Amino acid sequence: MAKKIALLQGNEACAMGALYAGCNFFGGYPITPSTEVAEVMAAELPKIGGKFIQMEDEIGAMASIIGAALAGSKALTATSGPGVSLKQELIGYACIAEVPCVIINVMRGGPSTGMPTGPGQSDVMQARWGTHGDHAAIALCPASCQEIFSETVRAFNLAEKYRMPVQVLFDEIVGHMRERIVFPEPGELEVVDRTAPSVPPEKYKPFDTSFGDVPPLAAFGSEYRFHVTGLNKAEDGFPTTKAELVDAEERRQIRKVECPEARADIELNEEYMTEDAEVVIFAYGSTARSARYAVNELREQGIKAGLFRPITLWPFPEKRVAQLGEQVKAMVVAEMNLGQMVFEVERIVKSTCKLGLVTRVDGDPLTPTQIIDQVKEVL
Amino acid sequence: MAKKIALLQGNEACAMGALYAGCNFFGGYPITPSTEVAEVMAAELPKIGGKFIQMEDEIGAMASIIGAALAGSKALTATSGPGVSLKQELIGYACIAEVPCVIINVMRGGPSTGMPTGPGQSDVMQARWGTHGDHAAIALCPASCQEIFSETVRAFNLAEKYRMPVQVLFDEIVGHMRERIVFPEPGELEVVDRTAPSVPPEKYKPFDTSFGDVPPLAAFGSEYRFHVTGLNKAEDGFPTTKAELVDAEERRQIRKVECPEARADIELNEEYMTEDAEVVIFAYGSTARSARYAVNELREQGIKAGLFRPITLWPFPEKRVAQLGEQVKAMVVAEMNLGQMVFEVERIVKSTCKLGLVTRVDGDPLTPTQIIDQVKEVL
Amino acid sequence: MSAKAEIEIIDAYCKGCSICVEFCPTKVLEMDAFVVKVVNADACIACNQCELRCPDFAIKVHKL
Amino acid sequence: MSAKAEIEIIDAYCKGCSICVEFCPTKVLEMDAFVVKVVNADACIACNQCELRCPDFAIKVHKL
Amino acid sequence: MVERYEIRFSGAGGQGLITAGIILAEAASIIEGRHAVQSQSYGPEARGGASKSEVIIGEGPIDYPKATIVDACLAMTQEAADKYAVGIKKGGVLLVDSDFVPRPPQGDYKIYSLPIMRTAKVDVGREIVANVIALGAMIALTDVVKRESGEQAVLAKVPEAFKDLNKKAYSLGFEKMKEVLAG
Amino acid sequence: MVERYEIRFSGAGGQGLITAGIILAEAASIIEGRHAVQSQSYGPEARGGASKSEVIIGEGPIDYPKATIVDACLAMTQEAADKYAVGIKKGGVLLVDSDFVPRPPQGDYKIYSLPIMRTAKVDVGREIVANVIALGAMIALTDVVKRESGEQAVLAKVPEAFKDLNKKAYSLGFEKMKEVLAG
Amino acid sequence: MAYDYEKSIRPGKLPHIWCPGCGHGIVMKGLIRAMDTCGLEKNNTAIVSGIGCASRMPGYLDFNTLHTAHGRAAAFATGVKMAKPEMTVICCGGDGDGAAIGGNHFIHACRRNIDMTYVLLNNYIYGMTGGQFSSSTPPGHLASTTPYGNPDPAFDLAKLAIGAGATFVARTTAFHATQIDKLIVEGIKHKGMAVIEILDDCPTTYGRRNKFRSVVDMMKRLKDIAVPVTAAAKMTAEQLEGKTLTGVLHKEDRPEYCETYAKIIARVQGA
Amino acid sequence: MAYDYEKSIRPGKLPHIWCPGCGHGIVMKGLIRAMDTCGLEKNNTAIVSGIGCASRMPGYLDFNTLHTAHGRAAAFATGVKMAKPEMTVICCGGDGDGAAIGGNHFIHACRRNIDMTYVLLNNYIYGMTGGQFSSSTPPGHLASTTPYGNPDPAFDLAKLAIGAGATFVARTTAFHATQIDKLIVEGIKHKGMAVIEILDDCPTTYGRRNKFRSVVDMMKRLKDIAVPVTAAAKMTAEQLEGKTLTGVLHKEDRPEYCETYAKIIARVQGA
Ligand SMILES: Cc1ncc(C[n+]2csc(CCOP(=O)(O)OP(=O)(O)O)c2C)c(N)n1
Ligand SMILES: Cc1ncc(C[n+]2csc(CCOP(=O)(O)OP(=O)(O)O)c2C)c(N)n1
Ligand code: SF4
Ligand code: SF4
Ligand code: SF4
Ligand code: SF4
Ligand code: SF4
Ligand code: SF4
Ligand SMILES: [Mg+2]
Ligand SMILES: [Mg+2]
Repeated sequence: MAKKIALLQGNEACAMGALYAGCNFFGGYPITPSTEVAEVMAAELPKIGGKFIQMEDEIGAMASIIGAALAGSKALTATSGPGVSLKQELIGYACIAEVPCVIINVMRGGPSTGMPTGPGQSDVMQARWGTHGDHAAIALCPASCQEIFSETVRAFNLAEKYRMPVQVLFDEIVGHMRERIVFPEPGELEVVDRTAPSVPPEKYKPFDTSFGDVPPLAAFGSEYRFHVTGLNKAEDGFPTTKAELVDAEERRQIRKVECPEARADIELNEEYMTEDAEVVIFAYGSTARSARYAVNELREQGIKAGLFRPITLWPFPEKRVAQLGEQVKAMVVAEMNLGQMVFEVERIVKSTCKLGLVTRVDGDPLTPTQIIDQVKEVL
Repeated sequence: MAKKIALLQGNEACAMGALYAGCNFFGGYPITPSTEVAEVMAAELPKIGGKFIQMEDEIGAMASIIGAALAGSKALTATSGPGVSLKQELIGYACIAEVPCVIINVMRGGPSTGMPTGPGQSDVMQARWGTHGDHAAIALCPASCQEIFSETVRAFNLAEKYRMPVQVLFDEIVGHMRERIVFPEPGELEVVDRTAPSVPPEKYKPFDTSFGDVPPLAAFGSEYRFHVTGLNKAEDGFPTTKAELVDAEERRQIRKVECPEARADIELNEEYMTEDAEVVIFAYGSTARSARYAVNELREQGIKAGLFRPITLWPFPEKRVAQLGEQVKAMVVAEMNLGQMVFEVERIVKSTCKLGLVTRVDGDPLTPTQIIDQVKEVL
Repeated sequence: MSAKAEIEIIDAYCKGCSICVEFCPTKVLEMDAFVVKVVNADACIACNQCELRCPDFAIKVHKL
Repeated sequence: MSAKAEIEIIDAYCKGCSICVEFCPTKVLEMDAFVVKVVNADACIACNQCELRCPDFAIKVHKL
Repeated sequence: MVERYEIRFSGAGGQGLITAGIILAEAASIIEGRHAVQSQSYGPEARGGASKSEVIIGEGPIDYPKATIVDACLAMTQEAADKYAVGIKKGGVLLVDSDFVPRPPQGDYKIYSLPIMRTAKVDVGREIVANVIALGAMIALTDVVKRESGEQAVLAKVPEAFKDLNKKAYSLGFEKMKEVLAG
Repeated sequence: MVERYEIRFSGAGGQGLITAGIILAEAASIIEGRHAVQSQSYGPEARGGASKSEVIIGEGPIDYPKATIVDACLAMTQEAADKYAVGIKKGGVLLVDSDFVPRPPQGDYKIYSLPIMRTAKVDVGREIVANVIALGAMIALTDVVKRESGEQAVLAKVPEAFKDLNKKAYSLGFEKMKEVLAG
Repeated sequence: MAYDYEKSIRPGKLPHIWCPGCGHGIVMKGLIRAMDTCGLEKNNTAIVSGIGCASRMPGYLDFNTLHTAHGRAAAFATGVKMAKPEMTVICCGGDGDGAAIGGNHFIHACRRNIDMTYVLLNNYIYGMTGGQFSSSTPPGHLASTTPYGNPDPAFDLAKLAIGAGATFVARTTAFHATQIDKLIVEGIKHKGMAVIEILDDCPTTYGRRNKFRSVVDMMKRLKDIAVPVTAAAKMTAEQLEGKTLTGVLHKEDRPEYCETYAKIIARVQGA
Repeated sequence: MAYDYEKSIRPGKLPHIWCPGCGHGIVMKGLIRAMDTCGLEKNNTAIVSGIGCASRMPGYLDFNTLHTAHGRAAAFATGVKMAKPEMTVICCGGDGDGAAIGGNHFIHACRRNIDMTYVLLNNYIYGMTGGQFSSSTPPGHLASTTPYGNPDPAFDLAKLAIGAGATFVARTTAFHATQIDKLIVEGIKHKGMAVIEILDDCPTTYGRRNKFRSVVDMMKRLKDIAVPVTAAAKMTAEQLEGKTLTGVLHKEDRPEYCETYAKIIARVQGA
C-alpha cells in the first residue's frame, strides 16, 4: 500500500507529528507565525477524543499543558518568541516538577514584538537559559517539513523519556513553507510513553530515584495519588530545604540529560560532506539549507567544505563539534541572529581551529552567497 | 562634617542607592527575598514626591516602570527569579524600545519556586539570554551592602547613558545581610541623566542616530511628542520592515553596549592579589567573599592565588579574563549554581590555562574550604 | 435639485469598502472597481453619513 | 454537673492561639504557656466549639 | 548543483495566488513525485495589498527554499508587478494580466500578457477562478509540470461541485497561453 | 587572615533575637567603627519555630559573611538550642535560658545559663525586653564590644518612652552575667 | 467644511493598514472627534495600546503614543499616569488584547480607579493573527481555532469592568458613529477609570467565516442588537434576548487613584 | 466521636506550617468536611493551588494535589479538568494568588464556567511574603508596602467573579465555621465554576499591623461585618455600610465547559 503523502506547511506537519506521537491535549494562545499549529490541532483533536483549549494567555496555556500532562495527557503548546518569554517561569516549573510536555517555538524576528512575520533564529540561547535557576534543557531544531514531523515525534518521546519539557524551535521560513510529507505508518517511528509506576500505590513516590535518574510518573485520576510542587522537593514529592536532598535533586535533574549516555541518546546531527572537509559550516534550521547549497557551490569551486547541522541544539553536541574542530582549518557559524550558538562553538573549538561567523537579522534568510563569502574570508 | 553612616541590609542599601541616583518611580510586586527594596521605596518615595505603586503582578510592574520612564522618571523594579522570568517579554520591550530602567534581581534558589529563602546565583545566564531575540545586556553584581548602594547608582547611570534596561543581580546572602554603609554626599558619586533632545520639537526623532548609537530621549508630557513601539522601528520611531533599517537598528543596539569603548566604560572588576597569581579564582557576589577568604588561606599555605571578581557580569569582561588566562596556570570558577559563568570563562581561556569549577546549590553558600579544595585539585 | 455639498474623495485612501455607498440616502455614490466615485452629485443633501462612516478618512463632505 | 464530652488535646499540634479558650462557653479550657489545657472538664457541654474552631487540628471533642 | 526552477505568482491579496502556488507545488511533488517547496508572503502586506507565492521545483531535494533568480513570474496587478516582478533571470519569462498591468517592468526577460481576470469574468463567468486560469497559463508557458499533472492537482483541490468550472478555467488558461506562444 | 569573632543568637521567632543581633552589629560597626556583618534565618522557619541571628565582628573587612566556627552562642529555647547550638568552637561559649533550655547540647565549650525570660518578666516586668537582657549578658560574656557601646546602641534603637526600660534590661543582663562569671 | 481629522493625524501616515471596511477606522475617527471636543493638548496627552489591529491606532495619532506589548496597555498606561498625573491618558486596543491576555491589568486598573479612558474595540475576534476566537467571540461562532463552533462563553466586557470596579462604563457600536465620540468625551471628563466598549466589525477574519455577506451586513447587525439602556428599561427579558445594552451603563464617584496618592505625598511631606 | 479529619490528611504532615491563630487551618477543616460530605473519592479528586500560605493547603490533603506557581492555580486546574473531566477539581489559595497575580486565570475560568470549585481565602494581605498589601486590603489599612495607609481600593471578589461570569458565587468567613463546609458542598455540587470566598485572618502580618489585639479580635470583626444576604434584603444602605454580604450571592445555570466540549467531540466523531 502506498504511503499517505501530502504537501504540508511546516506548522501543519508539526501538528501532524504531534498527533502521531500520541498528543491528546493542546493548550495554546495564538501568535504569528505559529498559529497554524493550533489551528490544525483545534480541528484534529476532537476527532480522536483529544482536547484543544485556547487559554487566556501564554502563561495559562503553559499551565494548562502541565496540568493536563499530570493528568496523564501528552500535551503540546505552540507559540513564538513573545509567548516563550512569557512562559519562562512555568517552563522552569515543568523542569523542577519533572513534567513531560512539548513547547513549539516558531521563531520570528525579535526582541519584543520585533518582526512578527519575519523569520529569526534568535531564541536558541533562550531555549537554554531563559528561565531562572539551574535546569537542563532539550531543544530540537528541524530544517524541513518532513523533519518537523519527525522531530515533533521525537520531542514527545524525549519529554516522556526524560520527564521534562522539550522545546522544538524552527524558524518562520520552515514553519510557513510547504513541502511534501510522507506520513510514516503507525509503528514506523518509535513512540515512547512515560514509565508508569511499577510499585503498588501505597509505595509510590513520584521522585523515587531507586528507579534511576528519571523516576516513573503516575497520573492524577489513576489509582496512584501524589503531590507535585515547584519547590525543591524530596523523593516523596513534598517540599524540603534539607541541603543534601536539594543538592541531590538539583544535580540529578541536570545529570539526567547531560550524562554521556543521555547525551548520546538525545543528540542528533546531520553531516554533509564533512569526512574530508577543511572547512565546516555550522548551521541549523532553514539556514542549514542555505549552507548546504553553499557547500555544493564551494565544492564546485574546489573548496573542501562540509556542513554540520545540529538537529539537537541542546544539549549541545560538544563531542562531535570538538572532533570536527580538530579536523578542520576553520569553522563558520551561520545563523539568523546576531551570534548565539557561535558562543558554544567558540567554547568548544577555540583552541583548535579558526572561527567565522555570518549573521542576518533583517527579515530575510541568509543566502548561500553570504555564507560562501564568509567561508572564503575565514580561510 | 561626618558622613552619615548606618547599618543597612543589602536590600535597604539598594533602595537608598536608587534614591541617591534620582529614582523617583518604583513599580513592583512582592517576592522573597527582594521585598525589602519595595518596602523602603514605599516609605521613602512619597517624601521626595516620587511614586510607589504595587502592581498586580511582575509583568504589570515591568510595564509600569517602562511607562513611567517614558514619562521622564527614573524607574526601578525589584524582584527575584520567578518575577524576572515573568518579566522577560517586557525586558525585551525595554531593549528594543530603548527605555532606561533598572531591574533588581535578588537571587534565590530555583528553578521555579525552588528555595525562596535560600540564596542562589543561578540567574546570571538568564540575565544575558532570558528574553527572546537579539539584544545587548548590562548586568551588575555587587558583593557587599556598600557596593549594592554604589552599583545601584551605577545601574541607573548606565541605564540612562545607554538607554536600556540594566539588571542588578545579587544573591539573597548579600541582600539580607547587614553591614555598615557610609552614605556618599550628594555629588560624591556621579549621577547621569539621559541625554535630552537638543533639536527643536518638530525635528525630534526618538532614534536619531546622527547623535550616535544612543539617541537622545525626550519625555512624554514635555514639548516633544513621539511614538514608541516594540516592533522593529526606523529612526522616527515608527515600525518598519525595511531590511536595511531593521538591520541597522538591531546591530546598533548590540554595538552600543559591546563596542570596545562602551565595554571599557561599563566594565568593572575587582582584583585581589592577581599580579603574581598562578591560580585565579573567578567568583562574584557573595561567593567572591568566600573566595577572598580562600585566597588569603591559600597564600598562607604558599599557593599564589588571586581573585578576579567581575562586578559587571555583562558584557562579559572578555579582555581581562583572556589576559589572566595567559598569566595563570589555572582558573577556578566558583558559583552558587551548577555552572553558568563558567561557560563564558571556558570560552575565553580554553586554550590558555586549566579550568576548575566548584558549585553549590543546596541553600548554603560556598565555603572557603570548598573553594580551596577545588583550587588544590586543579593545580 | 442642487447639491448641498461637494464630495471630495481621496482615491489614495479609499479601499472600496462601499460603506459610504450603502449609507448615502440619496445614491450619490457608486463603486468604480476598487474605489468609490460620485455619480449623482446633485442629489447630495449634505447629510454627512458618508464622511462619518468612512473608515478610511477617504471621503469629505464640503457643505456648500 | 458532669462532663458531656472528653476533650483531647494534641500538644504537638497546639500552637497556643487560645481561640478554643475564648470560644468555649463554659470556660473548660485555659492557656498554659504555649499550649492549651483542660482546667474544668466537668463544665464541658460538648458544644464542639473548640474543635470546630481550632485551626490546628489540636483539640478533639469526644462526646460521652 | 541540483537544478531548480523558480516560479513566482503575484497579485492582489485575495486573488488566490497562494492557492495557485500550492497547486503547482502539489502537481510537481505529489503527482509527479519530484521535489517542490512553496512559500508565500506573510504579514501586513499579505492582508490586502500585493501578495506573492513562490514555488521552487527540482529533481533533487531543494536546499535554499526562497527564490534566488526567478525563472518565471506572474503579476496580476500593477502593484504586484512593481513589487515582485524583480530578480527575474536573464531569459526568464514574465506573464502579466493585460488589463491590470499597464506598465510591465522591463528587463532581460520575455514579457507575455493575457487578459486573465477578463477571461475569468467573461469566458467562465466567475472571477474567483482567475487564479486557476493563471496557473494553466503559467504551466503552458513554462512546461514546468505536465498539463495533466496541473489539471489533476487542480481537481484534487476543489469540491465536486466546482470541478467542471475549474477544469474549464484551467484549460482556458493553458490554451490561451499556448495560442500566445504559438504567436 | 583577618581575625573574626562569631556570635549567634537563637530562640523562638518573635523573641526579638534578630534585633539583638542588629544592635550588636551596630555597636561594633557604627559605634566602635569596627567591621561587622549581621545575618539571620529566613523562610518558613523564621515564622514561628526557631530562628537565629548571626553577627561576625572583625577588625578588617569581613569576607565570608556566615558563621564558620561560632565563638559564642545564645539559645533561648530548647528547640533553638537543638537546632542552632552547633558548630561552636572549641573553647567557645554557649549561654542558655535556664528555664527554657533544660537540656543544653554538650560540647567542647563552656555552657552558662541565666533565667533570661524570667528576669524580663519578674525583674523588669516586660517579657518584650528579654532580647535586650540577653544582649547585655552576651556582651558581658564575650567582651566583644564595650559595655557602653552596647548600651548606646540599644538606646539609639528604641523610642524615647522605652529608653529607661531598656537601659534597665541591658544593665540587668550585663550584671547578672558578670555575677555568673565571677562565680 | 468637512471635519478636520488631519490635524490630529500624523502627516504621511494615511492610508492606515486596516482592511477595507474594518470598523477600527470609524472608531479612530470618533476618538479624534472626542479628543478634539475635550480640547486635549497634544503634548499633554498619551495614547497607549497593546498589540493587535486595533492597537495600531496610536501610530496614526499625533500625540504621545505608546504601542506596547500584547495585553499590557493598561499597565504601561498606569506607569505613565502615575509618573505624570497631569497628563490625559487614553488606552485603546482590541478585545483580545484588553480582555484575554490583558485581562489582569484591565481589571486592576478598574479596581484602582486610575484616571484613564480605555477605548476597547470589541470585534469579537483576534483580527491581527488571522481570526482565532477571543474571549468575546459569541459561543457557537466560527473562528480559525473553533472549526466546530466556539465552545467558550463570551465575556460581557462592560459587566466585567463594573465587577472589577470601573467607575464609568459605557458601550456603543461602530454603527452608532456619533455616539462613539459622545461616550468617549464623557469618559475623558470622568475622573477615574472609564471604559468605553465599542462593538466593532472585522470583515476579514470574522465576517467572512460567519457568513456575513458584506461589511454593511455587519453594520446592520450592530444596529439591530443595540438597545439603549433607557429603552431597555421598558423591555421584557424576551425582547432583550440577544440584544446588547448601549449608552452609559454605570457611573459612580470614587476617589481617583493618583489623587489619593497625591494626598499621601502631601501628608508625608507636611509631616 | 470527634470529627475524623485525619482520614483526609496525609500521615505525618501535621502540625502544619501556619502561624498560631491563622484562619487557614479553620478553612482547611471546612474543606475536609465538605469533601467528606460530598463523598469525594480521593483518587478522583485533584486539589490545585498557587503560592502563598493558603496555597500550602494541598500538601496536607490526601488527594491528588498540585502546588503550582504563584497565581496560576486556575489555569493548571483547567488543564487537569479538561484532560480528565470525570475528576472533581478544587482550587484553593489566597487573595493575592487568586486575584492579584492570578486575576486573569481566575476571571477566565469564571467565564468558561468550567466545573471546578475555587476556595478563595481572603485574609486581606500577602501573608507568605510578610504582609504587603494585596488587591483586597481595605483602603487606608497598613501593610509593609503601605506605611502611610493603603491607597488602593479593594476588589469585591464576589462581585468580580460574578462580573466575570461565575455561575455560583458565595461568601462566608473563618468565623462562620459551619457555613464554610455548607457553601463548599454547594459549590462542589454545582455544575460549573463555583467561587467561595472566605474572609480569613492573618494575625501575623495583617492583624498586628492593624492593631488587632488578638486573633479573637479578628474573628469578632469577621462576625461583625458579615450580613447574610437574606438579612441584607431587609436592611437600609446605611445599615449595610461597612458590612459584607455572606451566603450564596449568585447562582445561575449555564452550560458547563467540559460538557460543551464533549458535545463537540461527539458531534465530530459522529460525523
Ligand atoms: C505575547 C503575545 N502573544 C500573542 C501575540 C499575537 N497577537 C498579536 S495581536 C493578537 C490578537 C489581537 O486581537 P485583538 O486584541 O482583539 O485586536 P484586533 O486585531 O482584533 O483588533 C495576538 C494574539 C503577541 N503579539 N504577543
Ligand atoms: C511569580 C511570583 N511572584 C511573587 C511571589 C512571591 N509570593 C509568594 S506568596 C505571595 C503572596 C501570597 O499572598 P496570598 O496569595 O494572599 O496568600 P497568603 O499568604 O496571604 O495566604 C507572593 C507575593 C512568587 N512566589 N512568585
Ligand atoms: S453627504 Fe449624505 S447625501 Fe451627500 S454623498 Fe454623503 S451620504 Fe450622500
Ligand atoms: S467608505 Fe471610504 S473607503 Fe469605503 S468606499 Fe467609501 S470612501 Fe472608500
Ligand atoms: S466542647 Fe464546648 S464546652 Fe466542651 S470544651 Fe469544647 S468549647 Fe468548651
Ligand atoms: S485553638 Fe487549637 S491551637 Fe489554638 S490554643 Fe486551642 S487547641 Fe491550641
Ligand atoms: S483583520 Fe479585521 S480587525 Fe484587522 S484590520 Fe482587517 S478587518 Fe480590521
Ligand atoms: S503569615 Fe498570616 S497567612 Fe501566613 S500562616 Fe501566618 S497567619 Fe497565616
Ligand atoms: Mg479583536
Ligand atoms: Mg492573602
